[in-house]
Amino acid sequence: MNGDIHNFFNIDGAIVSALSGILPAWALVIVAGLIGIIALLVFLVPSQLATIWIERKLIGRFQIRYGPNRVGLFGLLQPLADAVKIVGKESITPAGVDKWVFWLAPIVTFIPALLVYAVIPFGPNLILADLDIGILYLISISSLGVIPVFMAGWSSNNKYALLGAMRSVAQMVSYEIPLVLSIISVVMMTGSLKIGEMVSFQADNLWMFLLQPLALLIFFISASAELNRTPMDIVEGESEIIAGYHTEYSGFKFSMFYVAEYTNVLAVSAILSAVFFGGWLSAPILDLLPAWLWFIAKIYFFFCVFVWIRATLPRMRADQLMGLAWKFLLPLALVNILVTGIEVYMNLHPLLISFINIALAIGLVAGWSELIGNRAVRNERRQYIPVVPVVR
Amino acid sequence: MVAQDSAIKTQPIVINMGPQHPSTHGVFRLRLVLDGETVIDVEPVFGYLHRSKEKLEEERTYLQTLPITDRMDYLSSMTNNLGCSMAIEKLANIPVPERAQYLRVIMAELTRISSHCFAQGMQLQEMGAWATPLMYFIREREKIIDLFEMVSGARLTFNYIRPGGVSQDIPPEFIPACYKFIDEMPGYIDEYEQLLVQNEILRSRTMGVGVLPRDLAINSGASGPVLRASGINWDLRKQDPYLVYDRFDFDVPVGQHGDTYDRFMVRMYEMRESVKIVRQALDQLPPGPVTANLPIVIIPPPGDAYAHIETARGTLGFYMVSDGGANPWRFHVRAPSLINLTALREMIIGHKVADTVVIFGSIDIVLGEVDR
Amino acid sequence: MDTGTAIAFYILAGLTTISAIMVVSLRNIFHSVLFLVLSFAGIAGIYVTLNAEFVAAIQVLIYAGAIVVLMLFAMMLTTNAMTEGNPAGHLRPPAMLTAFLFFITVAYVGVVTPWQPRAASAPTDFSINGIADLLFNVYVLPFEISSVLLLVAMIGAIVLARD
Amino acid sequence: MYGLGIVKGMYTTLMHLVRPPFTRQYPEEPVPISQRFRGYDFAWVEERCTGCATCAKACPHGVIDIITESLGDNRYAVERFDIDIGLCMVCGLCVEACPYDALFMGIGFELSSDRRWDLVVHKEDIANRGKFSAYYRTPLKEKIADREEITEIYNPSTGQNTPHA
Amino acid sequence: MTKELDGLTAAEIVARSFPDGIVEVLASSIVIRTDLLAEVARYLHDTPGLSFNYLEGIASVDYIDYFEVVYNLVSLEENHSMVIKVQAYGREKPEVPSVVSIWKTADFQEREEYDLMGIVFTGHPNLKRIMLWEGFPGHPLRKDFLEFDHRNIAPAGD
Amino acid sequence: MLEQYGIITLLLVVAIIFPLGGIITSRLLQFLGARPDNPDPVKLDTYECGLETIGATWIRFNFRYYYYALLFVIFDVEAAFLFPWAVYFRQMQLFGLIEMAIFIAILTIGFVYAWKKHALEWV
Repeated sequence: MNGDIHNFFNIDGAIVSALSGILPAWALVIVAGLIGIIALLVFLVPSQLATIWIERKLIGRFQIRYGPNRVGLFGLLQPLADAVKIVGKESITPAGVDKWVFWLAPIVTFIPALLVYAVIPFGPNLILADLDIGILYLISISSLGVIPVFMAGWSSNNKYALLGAMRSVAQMVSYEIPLVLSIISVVMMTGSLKIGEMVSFQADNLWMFLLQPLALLIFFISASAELNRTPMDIVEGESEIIAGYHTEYSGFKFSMFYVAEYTNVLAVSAILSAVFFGGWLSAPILDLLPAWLWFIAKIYFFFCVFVWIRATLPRMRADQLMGLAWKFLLPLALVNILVTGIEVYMNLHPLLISFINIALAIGLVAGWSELIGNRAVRNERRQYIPVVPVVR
Repeated sequence: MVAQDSAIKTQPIVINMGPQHPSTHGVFRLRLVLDGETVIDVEPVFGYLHRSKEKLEEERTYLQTLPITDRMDYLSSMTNNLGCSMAIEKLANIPVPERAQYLRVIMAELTRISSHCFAQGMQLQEMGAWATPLMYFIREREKIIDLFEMVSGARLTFNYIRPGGVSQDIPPEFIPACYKFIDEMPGYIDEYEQLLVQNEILRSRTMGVGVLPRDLAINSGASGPVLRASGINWDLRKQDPYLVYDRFDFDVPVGQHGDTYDRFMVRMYEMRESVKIVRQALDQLPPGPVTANLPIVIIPPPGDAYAHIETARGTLGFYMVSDGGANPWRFHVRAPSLINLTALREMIIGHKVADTVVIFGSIDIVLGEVDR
Repeated sequence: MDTGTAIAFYILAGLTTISAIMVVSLRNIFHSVLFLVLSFAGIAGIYVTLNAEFVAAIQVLIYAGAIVVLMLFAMMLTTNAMTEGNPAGHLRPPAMLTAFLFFITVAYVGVVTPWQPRAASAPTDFSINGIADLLFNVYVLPFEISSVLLLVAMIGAIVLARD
Repeated sequence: MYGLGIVKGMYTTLMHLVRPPFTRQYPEEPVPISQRFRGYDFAWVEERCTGCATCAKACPHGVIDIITESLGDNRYAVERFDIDIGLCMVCGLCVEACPYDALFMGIGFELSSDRRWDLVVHKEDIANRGKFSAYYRTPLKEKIADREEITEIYNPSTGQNTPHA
Repeated sequence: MTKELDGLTAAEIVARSFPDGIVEVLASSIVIRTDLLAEVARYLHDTPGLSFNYLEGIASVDYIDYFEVVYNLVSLEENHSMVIKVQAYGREKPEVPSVVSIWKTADFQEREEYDLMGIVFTGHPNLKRIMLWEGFPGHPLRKDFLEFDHRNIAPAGD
Repeated sequence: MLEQYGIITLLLVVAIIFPLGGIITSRLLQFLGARPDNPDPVKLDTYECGLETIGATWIRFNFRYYYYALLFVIFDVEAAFLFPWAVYFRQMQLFGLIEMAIFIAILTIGFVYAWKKHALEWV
């Protein structure tokens, strides 16, 4: 296990082994870690700019307009220009705020966003810290994400910000449970919490989205709720509560929330592709590209899916969102755990499990939503012809 | 100090939604009192855009009042011109040539489509759909505005319909362009319905939300789609036909529940009906003059007149009093946007903050008309 | 315990202690809650130094994640305590007395206890499998009873808060 | 089943992704402008203008400022002809009112300025620009032709229509 | 087609219950006694066959000598309409009974007329300015309201 | 294993330095004059749609928010039990399955109770 550090990256391994005679052991850890972190930042920082550009451009094209196209070719330099602009913006700290918390919140918001990347495997052994508790670490760290949001919302001394913060806590509280439970059913199949081993499991068997379609659905919905993106962006629903928890933020401090949001989206895309879509595994035939490129390609694909959803759907209401989590996702996740337990216990063939689970997912989603959903919302076909003539 | 208020009571939180708020259609203010997220009281406050239009009109000649009516309901200025012109015609007994009446119908119905397009788009925007439906709807609205620019030369404040007819005849290229538009439009409406109408999020956000009961709708003077969504078959184009509306075959969509979804759908169907009317009017368009021969300054005899029309927002009425001079003595506007707000309080109370903007958007007001 | 771990332990222990002192000494409840998060995180770090990473993760998940949320909501139920701190009341003398007695007890236990690591009986397997083995094979009944405890907590909360 | 409506909506937006953009790249890509467009780009024909100030009277906001000098023989020289396009609301009533076809509105609209007083155009700015407005008016001849067809004419004193002689 | 009841018909209808309630019969409207407005309105609203359940609009006119408030009533059931007017004398505090209890729609419209024309609707539950702010000097739609000095007007408070 | 946590600590340090460095850079730009800083009372006002705030912001909220936190804590604890179970489940076979089924069933009773008592409705 300790050997993982030394070969998580070939160059890294080479440097570390070259230095191993010179430096003490703890310094080696720091060198290895720093190289890994730099590699991670080399991926993350350009990805920030790229995702912002992709989101704006893609949403523009969904809305049959051009999107950014002024700065640079196809507007490629637009995020850079935005970054330069936002650093030069005046930073306003309103009079009534709780200054310390107000300043700390944008810094703290970055910590969970970045820390989750420690356990994401970008390739076989291409992982910063291959923890035994992999996915549990990830969930624990991401559960901290609510604290900076509440810090920002509470310290702003602004009613919209406070409402946004309250909503954020409630939403995170509601969606964390189905998220965790959906992951548990995956863990039951793989028998390990390590994300790397989950990917290896998918290499031996089917990809997880075929084995656990219901878990995928629950995870996808819960994760996009945790990300506060449409249709679940009640935390910053601009038509209701202005900008939610970051209403009072401006300049660079505001941009930290923005950056953290995109970092989180990428992280969730990464988890989605690692846990459910085979991580670094290539699609069956196309085996030419290196593993990490496959993984990054999958991350970007899921990012585009998030953009697509954002471009299409209206926002849900806070109580409907909570209802979805507690009344729909949570029972389904519990059922899924039981069914998966029985399947694993009976040691069924993966293909059979996949078949059963897909059928079960469709049946459960359809049946349960019909059972608890508002039937009028789903089925009512209203007539819009003059039924009652008012005038004689 | 200790334990004197140990009972866990909620303190109401007072929130201003507006005047500077992303979803208030201008500068409108809702003073909400919240318990958690539930609205327990609401008070609409407006007047931020008050420009004293009624006073301005009193100082202008009858012809000069028209450009000012353009700026009341700036999303449907053609119908404002129409209502004002009809009141002046009634006051001064001015005949309107038949071709002008048909042109007025075409313009009024195109205005209805464009206004509804904007209303629907903004409604979705307020539901948080991130501008995509808005962009789709604005695409159609722009096509109508192009048509209007073709006839009147302006894109927002048209000043086209005048007392005695319209300001000028349509250019020859208008008719094919308009036919092209009304041929395309039903397809686009289908597209919107595919995008929106069966969307579960939209349905659950709107169904049963902001119910305006039938009796309250009548009693609070609601008009237009708001009234019809509450199940009242009252459309001035049918019940009190002005212009040549009685010559066209069209239906008036009427809802049954009076909730936000019905208001949304009534507008959706009205767009289809308007397309039908425009097509019939274009087919029947007679030749002839488009304006009555009028002196430069219209001087009606003393008296008063009230004319009302059905605009996209409801019953727009103009009450004019003449003292026999060149300027109106009194120029009163019955603004549908203002009066539809009367029942807003009853519609909002008990719903969530997020519903507030949706209900408010479903009334579809234009602040230029509320405040005048 | 090697030097690096020892350094980490002392840093974390200091962080935890200082945060804990701040939690009780600050007048603003929200600041206290934030230091509580820090304190929990420090404890999680100490667990890590003890090779108990599963417990550390649970510490973060349950305490820093869930309990703090409970604290936040509880905080939102208070009013002016948020900015002005708790008002002094007639419960102060008994509270001080209780705290003093508790301190005496803890101090006594601390002084009397022979601080020798009892390596023989301490659990050595901190991995998830080890914990699971203990939890689901050895301590089955307490595990099941804990679910009853949770059930009682849930129903009790609902019953209490509804009135 | 729940979710089908959402799927339909997602399909609709996906189909829009491959459509060409609807918006125009304004400064590079010229916007098609109707021939009747009423812009701020006024044009004024000095020879035709008699200084009667009908346009100034027709303007609802009174943005036209005319000062004339008598030349005798019932003729006037226009000394000053200022239009404050900062206040103008482009209703076009002045152009319609002009009995001599001396004032026009052009299709130009890119006339922004940093200072309010730069928005007042003087007669030198708009006189004899050579490009007459596109603002459509029935030519005078057609008007007369129209009038012959009219059988009734409105009589403001009685408020009734009387047969046209 | 909405049947517009002319002055004579309207007078006949009102006179059935209020023989002395009519002040003047005009071509297309009637002027009724101001103090009887609420009763007449209630009668017009409630009587089957009339059921003027829809108050389309309230307008007020300043005739220098007196103020006139014009009510445009429509019956959505019978599809007929009628115009009644009341007159209020006195420039200081012209008073007209409020009809909010009969038609809720009168709420904002009466407030608007109060704000801009200065007619006091007695019995209105919430008669305060609607377009302008409290403390605005005068009522701008009155004919004697000519000019005001912007500098003397207090900025809009909450 | 601790080495990996050392790396995570490094990452934590980077995660703090990154935004802090940005804010400090932005601050430095202000001293260099590249970033404006013109505070005035109106600009520093709390945003309340252009009006002054009515009443206090930090007030007592509806207590029903508290249910959510309580339910969340309980289900989070359940999830914490589920993790070791899910990993160890294969070794325990049927016994483990039944064990957890009972555990979940008992909690489901509470969940159903909460549902029936409308504790899951958001206000």
